[in-house]
Amino acid sequence: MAQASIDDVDLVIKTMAKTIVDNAEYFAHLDSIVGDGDFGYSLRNGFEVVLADYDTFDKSSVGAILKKIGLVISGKVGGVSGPIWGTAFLRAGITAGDRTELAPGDVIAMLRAAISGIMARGGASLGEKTLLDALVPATDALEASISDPAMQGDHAVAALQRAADVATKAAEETKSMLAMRGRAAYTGERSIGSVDAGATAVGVILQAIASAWREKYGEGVPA
Amino acid sequence: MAQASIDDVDLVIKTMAKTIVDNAEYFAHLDSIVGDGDFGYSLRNGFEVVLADYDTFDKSSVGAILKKIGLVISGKVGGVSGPIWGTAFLRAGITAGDRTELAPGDVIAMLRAAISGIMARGGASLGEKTLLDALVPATDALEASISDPAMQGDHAVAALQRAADVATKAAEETKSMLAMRGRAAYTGERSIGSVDAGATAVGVILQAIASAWREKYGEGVPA
Amino acid sequence: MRKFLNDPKTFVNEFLEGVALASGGALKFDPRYHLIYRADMPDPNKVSIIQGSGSGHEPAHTMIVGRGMLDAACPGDVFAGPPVEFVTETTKLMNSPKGVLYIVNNYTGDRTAWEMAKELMEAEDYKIGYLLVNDDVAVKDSTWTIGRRGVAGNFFVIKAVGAAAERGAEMDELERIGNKVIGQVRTMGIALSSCIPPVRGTPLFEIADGEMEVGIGIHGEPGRERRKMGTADEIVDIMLDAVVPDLPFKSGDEVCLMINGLGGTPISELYLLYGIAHKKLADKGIKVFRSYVGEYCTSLEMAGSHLTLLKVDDELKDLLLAPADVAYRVF
Amino acid sequence: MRKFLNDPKTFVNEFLEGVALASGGALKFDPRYHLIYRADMPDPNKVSIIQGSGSGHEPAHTMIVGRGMLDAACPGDVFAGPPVEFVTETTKLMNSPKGVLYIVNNYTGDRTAWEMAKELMEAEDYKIGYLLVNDDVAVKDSTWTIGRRGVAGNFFVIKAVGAAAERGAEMDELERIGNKVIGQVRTMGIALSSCIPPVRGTPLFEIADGEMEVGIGIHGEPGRERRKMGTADEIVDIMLDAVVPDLPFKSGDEVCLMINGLGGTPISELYLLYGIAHKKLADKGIKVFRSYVGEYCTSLEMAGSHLTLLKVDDELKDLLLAPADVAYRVF
Ligand SMILES: Nc1ncnc2c1ncn2[C@@H]1O[C@H](COP(=O)(O)OP(=O)(O)O)[C@@H](O)[C@H]1O
Ligand SMILES: Nc1ncnc2c1ncn2[C@@H]1O[C@H](COP(=O)(O)OP(=O)(O)O)[C@@H](O)[C@H]1O
Ligand SMILES: [Mg+2]
Ligand SMILES: [Mg+2]
Ligand SMILES: [Mg+2]
Ligand SMILES: [Mg+2]
Repeated sequence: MAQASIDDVDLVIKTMAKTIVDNAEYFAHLDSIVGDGDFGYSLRNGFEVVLADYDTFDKSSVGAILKKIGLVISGKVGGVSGPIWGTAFLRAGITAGDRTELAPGDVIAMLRAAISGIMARGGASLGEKTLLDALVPATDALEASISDPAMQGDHAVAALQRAADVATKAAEETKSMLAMRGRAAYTGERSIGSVDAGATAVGVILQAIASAWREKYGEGVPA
Repeated sequence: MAQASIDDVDLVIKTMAKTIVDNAEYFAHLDSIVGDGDFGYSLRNGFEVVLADYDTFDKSSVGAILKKIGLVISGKVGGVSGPIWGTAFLRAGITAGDRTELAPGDVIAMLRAAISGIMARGGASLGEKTLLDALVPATDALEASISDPAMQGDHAVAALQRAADVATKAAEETKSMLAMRGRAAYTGERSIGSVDAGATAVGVILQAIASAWREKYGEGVPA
Repeated sequence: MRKFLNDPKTFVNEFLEGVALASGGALKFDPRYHLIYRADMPDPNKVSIIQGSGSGHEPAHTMIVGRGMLDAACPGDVFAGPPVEFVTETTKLMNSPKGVLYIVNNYTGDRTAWEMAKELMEAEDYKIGYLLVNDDVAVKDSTWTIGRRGVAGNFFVIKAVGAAAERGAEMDELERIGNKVIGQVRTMGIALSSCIPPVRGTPLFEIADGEMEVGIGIHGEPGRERRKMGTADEIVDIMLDAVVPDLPFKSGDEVCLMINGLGGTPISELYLLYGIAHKKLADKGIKVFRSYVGEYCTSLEMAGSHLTLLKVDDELKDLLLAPADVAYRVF
Repeated sequence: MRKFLNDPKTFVNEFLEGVALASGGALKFDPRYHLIYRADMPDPNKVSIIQGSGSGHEPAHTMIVGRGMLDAACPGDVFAGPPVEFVTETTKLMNSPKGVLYIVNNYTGDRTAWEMAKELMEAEDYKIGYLLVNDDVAVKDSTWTIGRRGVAGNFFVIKAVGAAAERGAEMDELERIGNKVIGQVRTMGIALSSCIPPVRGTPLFEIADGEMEVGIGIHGEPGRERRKMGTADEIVDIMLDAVVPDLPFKSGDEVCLMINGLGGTPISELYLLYGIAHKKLADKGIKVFRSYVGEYCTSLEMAGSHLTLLKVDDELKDLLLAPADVAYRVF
């Protein structure tokens, strides 16, 4: 597996931001079923700024980029999503530090830092019907792929796709969960039967990143 | 043609009151098309009291009965209908005075007094899409029947039916009129195309009275 | 039915009882005449001021009974003026040697009731004053309609006259002040939805999503025109274009600007309209002396708004700022 | 969409500008942070009090900025707590040597924003006080939810603390008073319709005619139970049965009774509920000290109501009756 460069970070961030802006209504709709319907719109408020200002960010290191994004998101996004997504980027950025290249292990460490940041900020654990229920299994899958020789294609195209597919499936599985965090939690039993908006968003974003990655680096070695 | 007695007045009043109470929703519905939808309910407020208290009214003369009804109606009915219907009964009652029997000519005089009372109180003339547009032609028809030998059956059963039919038809014809009085007038051109609630009510009430009359006195001489 | 109700027939008396109970003794209630009145009135040194239109326009008029406003209100049923008996009984109860002032909104039903009552009471030597409110420019005056309706501008008439009455003004003085306000106040309304009279239980009419009713009345009467829904900017233009040239309001004038909610429109939207109207008036050189944003005269749960302008001078400013206490309050 | 709107994205800033323009200079507005603040604040002799939950609950909280209430409000978008930056910037602007008091409604989004801001500001040596409002008994406290929501009871917290701050009380005193109110206030809500967030343009959920949502939240979150529509008497029983035993409120207690409208319910219906509740409380030996009927904390145009009880003693009575001036007013 190769190293990821600042250029790759650009691609991931822009793909993510564009996906969020494009899917704002869809995500908000999901949040309206048992939540309050603001999720996609809130997130869009922040990622629109990221998209618009990205070229002016300090790109001297991965850490600089991600910390800046964390500040924009927690500054501009309201609701529970601002602090949670903002914290995730901040922690990932702190972990990346002044690196300008990321090894696969760095990416995993950054994701783990983001996850524990989210847990600390929002107090949620796995199985409580939040975005963690997609993000954690996807990170586990990515980590497993890294140490799996069958997945060692160029640039981890297949590994990323695998992680995205795990996220999508895990998001679907939040359907049967009882919401225990966020506004959806107020509905108790009635939250069962619909997917979590945040988890679904994680799946959709990872799929978009996996596609963009494949477009850039071609098909990986099939699993 | 025979004289009408206090007993006959009882029948007419009770039939009228019952018809208004039974048709309150229908009349209110008609008023809601271009008016404000209160007409039937307002009228019911008064005629319910008439029905409930009728047996306690002073029945020493036709005038006493009708003036009392006029007071109840203008006292209990809100909107434009209270003053208008109240005035009609008051004026008819004043015209009847202390008679205990009414000749056909007396009935016509009472109706004419009611009509000019309504016109004085509400300022409306014929053709302005109000209850006058049914009441006036019905009164004209009744007056014509009285002097028409072909209609001289017992107790004016046919004459009354003819008046009711004229009212019903005239009410239907208010459809093409532009409302110039009451709340319906605010809608201007848009009042054209639906019947006037008050005129329709006059038709429905007269039909009920004609039926009750026929039930009491049998078929009249056919025209 | 989407309403907090026990029985539509007792609706008016049940909410009026709530108003009286909420007042901590300041207001009394007589269910026979839908009557809410100040417990400390009548006062021989004060003209009594009373009103009663249809119910369904709350806080008008039953929730603006109190010091510096109305002394009593005797509304009819929802959207029906009061029966004459309500008015005569209220007049007797509130009688003062200085007289009883009727403030009447210009509707056939209201006028016939109040004018009949005035005749009856004057025949018994009561001293009755009379003001007729007709601020709605949506209705063109003509020889055959009864003329402009009284709508949200009624609030200003009561406020000014109520303040003056509290200071002991005589009847003719109150009529002068009231007619001054009536001469200088104009209103135009737009509705986005219908309303549900309790006795009826279903909407009085329908406004499709994407449409609006221009020149709406406050009894669910349709307005003069159904139009495609506009932006807030366009809607304020429609309202100002109807109101401003009518008086006309001119550059250099000082005004009260009221954005009245019809019952179902959130106050956030009313403030949004307010901001737009305030700026457009400033562009015309018309200065807002004071703002009035909220529900003053509603049509049950109708979504919509009236824009009302009142031209003010020093006399009216003073009366409008005078203290008043009514059931309708925040603190 | 049935709304007075130009663009859903600028909705909050447009109505806030209206609030500022309507204030005649008493309030200022900074669109960058959805910020409404008193022009005469900060004052070095007064703790500054600020709040910001989601928008869509007006008059809470932007229309209750003023003397004796909030010094500033910085809401988020409709139904979303404010971004952290709004809070930190508002704190800097309103900083006083006596400190800045945050009054926060208990929602994850609000709490994370205000708690992050508190950490950030304290790291820069600002003096920050903190009150968490959680009066909604519809949500049972548990180890895994964040606990009860803050709803209409928030008004009483701000009123009491605001009055004390105006008299110069120190931060710890304000926190004591605020927590006393929070400890004694309880709310339960019922909705009859949904609401339409401007960005969405359609109702957030559906309540069929003939049904009601018991335990509704103020963000359109469904409540705990959908039931067949009841009479007003039955509904008041449901609300009192949830609220009264919770504190519990007991015979001999004196209370403030608030009937809060959720935005689309006519005030006549609110007074009808008030009357019923007042009488049922009297039957339980609970005496109403003061009534609060109207819109205090809404959910856009939702039809529905909250019933709030606050147990009062002499200290709270005095603070509740102290004068206050806010944008949300009648006269
Ligand atoms: N405490 C929490 N920790 C982690 N994620 C959470 C938490 N609460 C909610 N979420 C996630 O955020 C999403 C909702 O976000 P958003 O709508 O912005 O929050 P709010 O509940 O304030 O409206 C949920 O679908 C869920 O995935
Ligand atoms: N000025 C008037 N003179 C005579 N009849 C009238 C007048 N105005 C209205 N009406 C009649 O009264 C009916 C409406 O009565 P009602 O609903 O009680 O009045 P409102 O217009 O006050 O709501 C109309 O259908 C019409 O027949
Ligand atoms: Mg949400
Ligand atoms: Mg009518
Ligand atoms: Mg009417
Ligand atoms: Mg939210």
